Amino acid sequence: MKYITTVEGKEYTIEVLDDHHIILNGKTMLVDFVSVDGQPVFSMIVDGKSYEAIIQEGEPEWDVLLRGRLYPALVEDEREKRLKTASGGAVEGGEYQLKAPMPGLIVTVLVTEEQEVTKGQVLLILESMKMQNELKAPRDGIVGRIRIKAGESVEQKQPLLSLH
Amino acid sequence: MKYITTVEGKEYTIEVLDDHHIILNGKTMLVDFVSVDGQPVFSMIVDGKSYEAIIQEGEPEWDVLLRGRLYPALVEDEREKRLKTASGGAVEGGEYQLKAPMPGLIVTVLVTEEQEVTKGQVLLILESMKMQNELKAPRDGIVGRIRIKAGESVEQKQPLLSLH
Amino acid sequence: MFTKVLIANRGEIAVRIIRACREIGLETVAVYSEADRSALHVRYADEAYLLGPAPSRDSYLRADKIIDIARKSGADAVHPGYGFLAEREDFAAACEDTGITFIGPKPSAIAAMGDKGVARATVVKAGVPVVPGTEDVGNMTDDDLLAVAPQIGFPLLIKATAGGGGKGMREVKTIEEMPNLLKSARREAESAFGDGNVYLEKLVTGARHIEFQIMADGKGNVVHFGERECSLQRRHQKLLEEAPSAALDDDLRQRMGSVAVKAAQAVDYLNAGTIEFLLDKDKNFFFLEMNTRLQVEHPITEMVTGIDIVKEQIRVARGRALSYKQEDVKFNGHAIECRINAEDPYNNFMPSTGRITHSLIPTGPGVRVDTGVYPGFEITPFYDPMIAKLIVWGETRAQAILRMRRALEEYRIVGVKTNIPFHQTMMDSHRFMGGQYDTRFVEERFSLEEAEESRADFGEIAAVLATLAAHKQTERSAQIVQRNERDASNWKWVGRWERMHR
Amino acid sequence: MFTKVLIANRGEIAVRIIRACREIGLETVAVYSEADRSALHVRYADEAYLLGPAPSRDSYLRADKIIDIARKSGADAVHPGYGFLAEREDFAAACEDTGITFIGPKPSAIAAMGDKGVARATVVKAGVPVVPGTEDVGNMTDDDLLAVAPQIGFPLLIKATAGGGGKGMREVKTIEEMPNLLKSARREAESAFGDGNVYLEKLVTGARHIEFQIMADGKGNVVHFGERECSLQRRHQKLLEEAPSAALDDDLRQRMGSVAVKAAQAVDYLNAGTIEFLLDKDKNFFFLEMNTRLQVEHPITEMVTGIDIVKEQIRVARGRALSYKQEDVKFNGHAIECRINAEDPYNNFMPSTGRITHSLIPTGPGVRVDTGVYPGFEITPFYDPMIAKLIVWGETRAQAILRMRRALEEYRIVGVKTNIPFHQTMMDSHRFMGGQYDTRFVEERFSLEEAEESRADFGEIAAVLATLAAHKQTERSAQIVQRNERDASNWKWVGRWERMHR
Repeated sequence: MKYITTVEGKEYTIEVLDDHHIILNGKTMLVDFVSVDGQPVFSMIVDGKSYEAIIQEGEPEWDVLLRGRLYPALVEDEREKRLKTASGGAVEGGEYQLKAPMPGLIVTVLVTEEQEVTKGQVLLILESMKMQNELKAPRDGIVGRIRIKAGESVEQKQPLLSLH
Repeated sequence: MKYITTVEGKEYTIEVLDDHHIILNGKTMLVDFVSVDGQPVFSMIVDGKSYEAIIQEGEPEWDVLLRGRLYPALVEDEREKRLKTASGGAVEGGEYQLKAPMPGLIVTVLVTEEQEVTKGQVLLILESMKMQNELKAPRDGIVGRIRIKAGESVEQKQPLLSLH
Repeated sequence: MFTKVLIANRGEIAVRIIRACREIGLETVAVYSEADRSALHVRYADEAYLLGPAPSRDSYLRADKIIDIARKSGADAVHPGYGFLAEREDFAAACEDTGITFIGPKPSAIAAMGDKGVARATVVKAGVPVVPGTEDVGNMTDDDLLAVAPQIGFPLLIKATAGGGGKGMREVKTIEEMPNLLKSARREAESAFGDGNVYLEKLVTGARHIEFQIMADGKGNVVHFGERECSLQRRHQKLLEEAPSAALDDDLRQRMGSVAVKAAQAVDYLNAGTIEFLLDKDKNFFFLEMNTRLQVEHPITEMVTGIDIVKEQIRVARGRALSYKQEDVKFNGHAIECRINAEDPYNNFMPSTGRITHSLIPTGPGVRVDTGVYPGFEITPFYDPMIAKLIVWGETRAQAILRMRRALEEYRIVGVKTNIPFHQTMMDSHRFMGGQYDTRFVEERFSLEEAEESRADFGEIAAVLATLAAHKQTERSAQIVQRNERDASNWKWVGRWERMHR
Repeated sequence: MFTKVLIANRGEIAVRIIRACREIGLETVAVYSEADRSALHVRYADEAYLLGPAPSRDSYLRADKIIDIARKSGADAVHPGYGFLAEREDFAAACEDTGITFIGPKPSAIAAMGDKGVARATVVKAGVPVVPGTEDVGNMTDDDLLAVAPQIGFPLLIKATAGGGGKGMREVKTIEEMPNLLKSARREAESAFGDGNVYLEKLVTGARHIEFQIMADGKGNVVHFGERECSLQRRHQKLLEEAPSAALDDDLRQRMGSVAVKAAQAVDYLNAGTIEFLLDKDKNFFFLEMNTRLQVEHPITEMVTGIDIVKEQIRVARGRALSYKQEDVKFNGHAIECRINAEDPYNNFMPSTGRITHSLIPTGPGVRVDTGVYPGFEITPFYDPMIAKLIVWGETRAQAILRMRRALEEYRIVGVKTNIPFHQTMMDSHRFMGGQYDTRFVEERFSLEEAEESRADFGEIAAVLATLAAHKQTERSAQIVQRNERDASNWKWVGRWERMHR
């Protein structure tokens, strides 16, 4: 399998040959990659160097927490990526769903439906773990349907409002 | 379900009514018994007292490690126990199989087939973890078949010799 | 002398207190909410009683139930820890009324210091310098506060009268934004302390937050155990503390320590307490408030003095004299505490909940971890996000920083996101290493993303790791599909059956 | 000055050394056997190289491979830890020949002290008292030893010349049993050290095993860091150590310390070492042997002196002077170490292997755990059964004991059996509490079963716990059967199909 993986704007072509060999940007490497206790903690020894990282699947990137630093990595199947590029890339914009990042209580909703908002604007306040957390607009847009109101308890990942 | 459980020579009649109630020697008790992280570590709160124990199934007893002390507990279904008692109790003696308590290397076998041995007599020496461990006769008897010889590696629970 | 202590708290501090009791030979009684049945404090205590549902107001804030449980279980003392009921004089008074020793100050001292307005007035009378702000007032209305604000001057701080931990605190730059900020501060204070009262205080810029641990017995002895540097804060929440402070020399330490003792004496203080000061750039210091309880960050003081503060609290509560006179208190080396919070440093420090599936605690020389969590434990949204305190000691500040670095690198928690990367980046920051920071450093001059860019880059390794993890997952799902295909053999069975019956 | 250290060891001591290197800023290289791919020392090191199959002789004893790896990886120093190659002068010499710093004494000192016969002769010349035994001899045959034995007198000890850790040690009561014991001692020594040579030593009864930590730099400074009491042994394996010893007063400590320093000077010693003494009932002390390496129990000395011994080792190996003069070494409080072994205290301390499925480490004030294992790690039969060291510090011995009690009670390891209950029983023993014990205490006057009977009895609770666990299991298996019945639905499918086709 051949992958194109993007980390911090840099693309790496990585072909997985077998359990112990990869080709990284044309160079064959011996890698020893194991999961620790079946957890998303992985130990890798490559060229004698020992690395350990917590690796978790995000959307759409994989989060690699390595030596105190987070590296979001986009891993794409080379063939898929080529097809996508040929078709003109992913569709930008579209509707954005704001979901509750954790369970909690809606303290205030600071916007109304059809209101125009700018990136970074606070949309609502969610109380969780005794803290009031501001949920902000990830981009400019217009508020669509608001599905909750102040005083309501919400579950993690519950849709709160949409932005279009 | 009604059980008769024997710990250190004492018999306890314990009826499990539901998830939170038992009758211990005729007295109904409220118990809160949970496993910690799906492990054989159990937390029990009874009458406000908090206990935690590592409980593992042995043969035939359950090993309860509680506050730094091991309590082997024989748990028997009341009906079964009554039947067994009626039939005259378990058969004593019979053949004893000495199994390797851990993987290791047989250093020496100190007995021969058909030899008479007494309780506590060293039968063979098993090296494991850099230590030479003496495996002793659990009772008087006559050595039956010896299945291993010095220099051989053995797996855990591998039968080594029998005693009759 | 009491022999059984009820710990009216949860999490790491409940565990900390149970440990002290056990090491003294006192019996312990835990209380817990429905969410905490398998919490460490319940597992470690001799006795444990259910309080109620998960929300604090239905469990850990139920003073009435807690006193009932103490009575029922025969506990003759209560340790409140920090937060929850720790600074509620009515709770302390109710304990006393029931004949239960409250391990902490007298209700009158909690009242005097717990109401920040009264506290300021009290210490001013004793000659202790304070930050300019609203004086001598209890329940000021928004109108009162808006009227007083221009006299104090902007920027200023709205602070909860019953407050602590940055809850109900708001920074105000102009009078225009003040009404809204008052509203949200009162709302947060109400929700955190059940008391929406607030007061105002001038914002001292470029200041350090320095606090002194004091300890008083009932025999007239008041001793300080030195200072803690607590300037590294975010949203008025402390993130990292160290002892001693790089900003103090022996002379200043002695002067501030004497003032701290004086402030405690002003309210006839008993047991452990903390005097918080602001120290400005010119080394002027101002009394901020007194925390009339054990502090989260007490372990760093324990590391540099060798004194077990919780054991001293119990000793004093049992009516005995302090084990140390001021001249017995010696400082040795340097200690740092990193608060490990279940929050995502890469997403605006949003709290993170979930089940801890894996945990590897750093150990070895000079490392102490105070925690209430373990693999299998569920982090719920009901309580504070602080799940552990990582404390290190070193012979020098530099050695403590290096040790903290290696300890943070060893620490693994999987299941919730934590701020460990934030602390790792801080330990690599030159400003932090130089000890050059004030209370605004984290928010104004420290960016995790920027700071990370100056650190060693393992982008290529991360790419390989992510690719291999993704590849493994693809392979695994392929295998599951194959197995399902094998298992979905009903149709094969049916086929065989049909052939048999042909 | 070297900058990259290869750690020629595994387990907790490899982790301990990696931590020290990291805190100094040195790079680390781990080596590992096939059984140790996921061991903590491999995970924590900057680099890691495979040595070979699991058995020590194919991996951690492969001096040639280790030196190759050091060369290949650019490691310019090697720390041998304890055991394995730590006391092999040929390995130390090979390092030197390759231009790699050996963090330890010079080969000549290892040779002089490593051969227990030569060691005795050397220190006798320097005026140090020794236990009577075979003198000045290297490779004595069984016949030689049998001839000499009656002159020494019985009971006596057979000890491995290359020995340590009680391996290859046998106690002999009569000349008749000696030939067989010689055979088994040689066999064990051969297997442990690759050297079957043994010597004889009079058995001093009622004695305590007291050892002194010494440290020497290349500038002529030799300093001792006080004593460790190591009398609690089983089969000549230390189980529990404490510092200071209840048997020493300041005067005796000073006298024994000076002799220890003299013994080290006799072999022109460099780096860390330990002088072992026997102290008889009349407070006479005899040199036993010198361990020319870091000792398992070094942390208790670290806890009472505040000195990081491994960092000092590195410092001295880098050619610098010791950080401490004798008068700088101060003792504070009391420390105890319990060795946590994977073995079954209820079955003759038989080693226990398996995968650790759950682990909860005690933490909090005054507690240190040095370990190389974690949940998910497999304990194999190839190496030493010691999986962790639990070390506590207290202001007094009594406080240390109470703290150790609570720490042991908190410690959970599931997956292998451990000797934690043994230590818990010991902490409750009156003889131990009184400090009244010698090297024969564990084997001759301490029975786990008897000691347990005098402790609080929770038989009834244990009965309830066992019954509920058994009941839970019965219920669970009943459910599995039910689910299987539901899932074994092929026949239903077949039935339906048949009906459809009817």
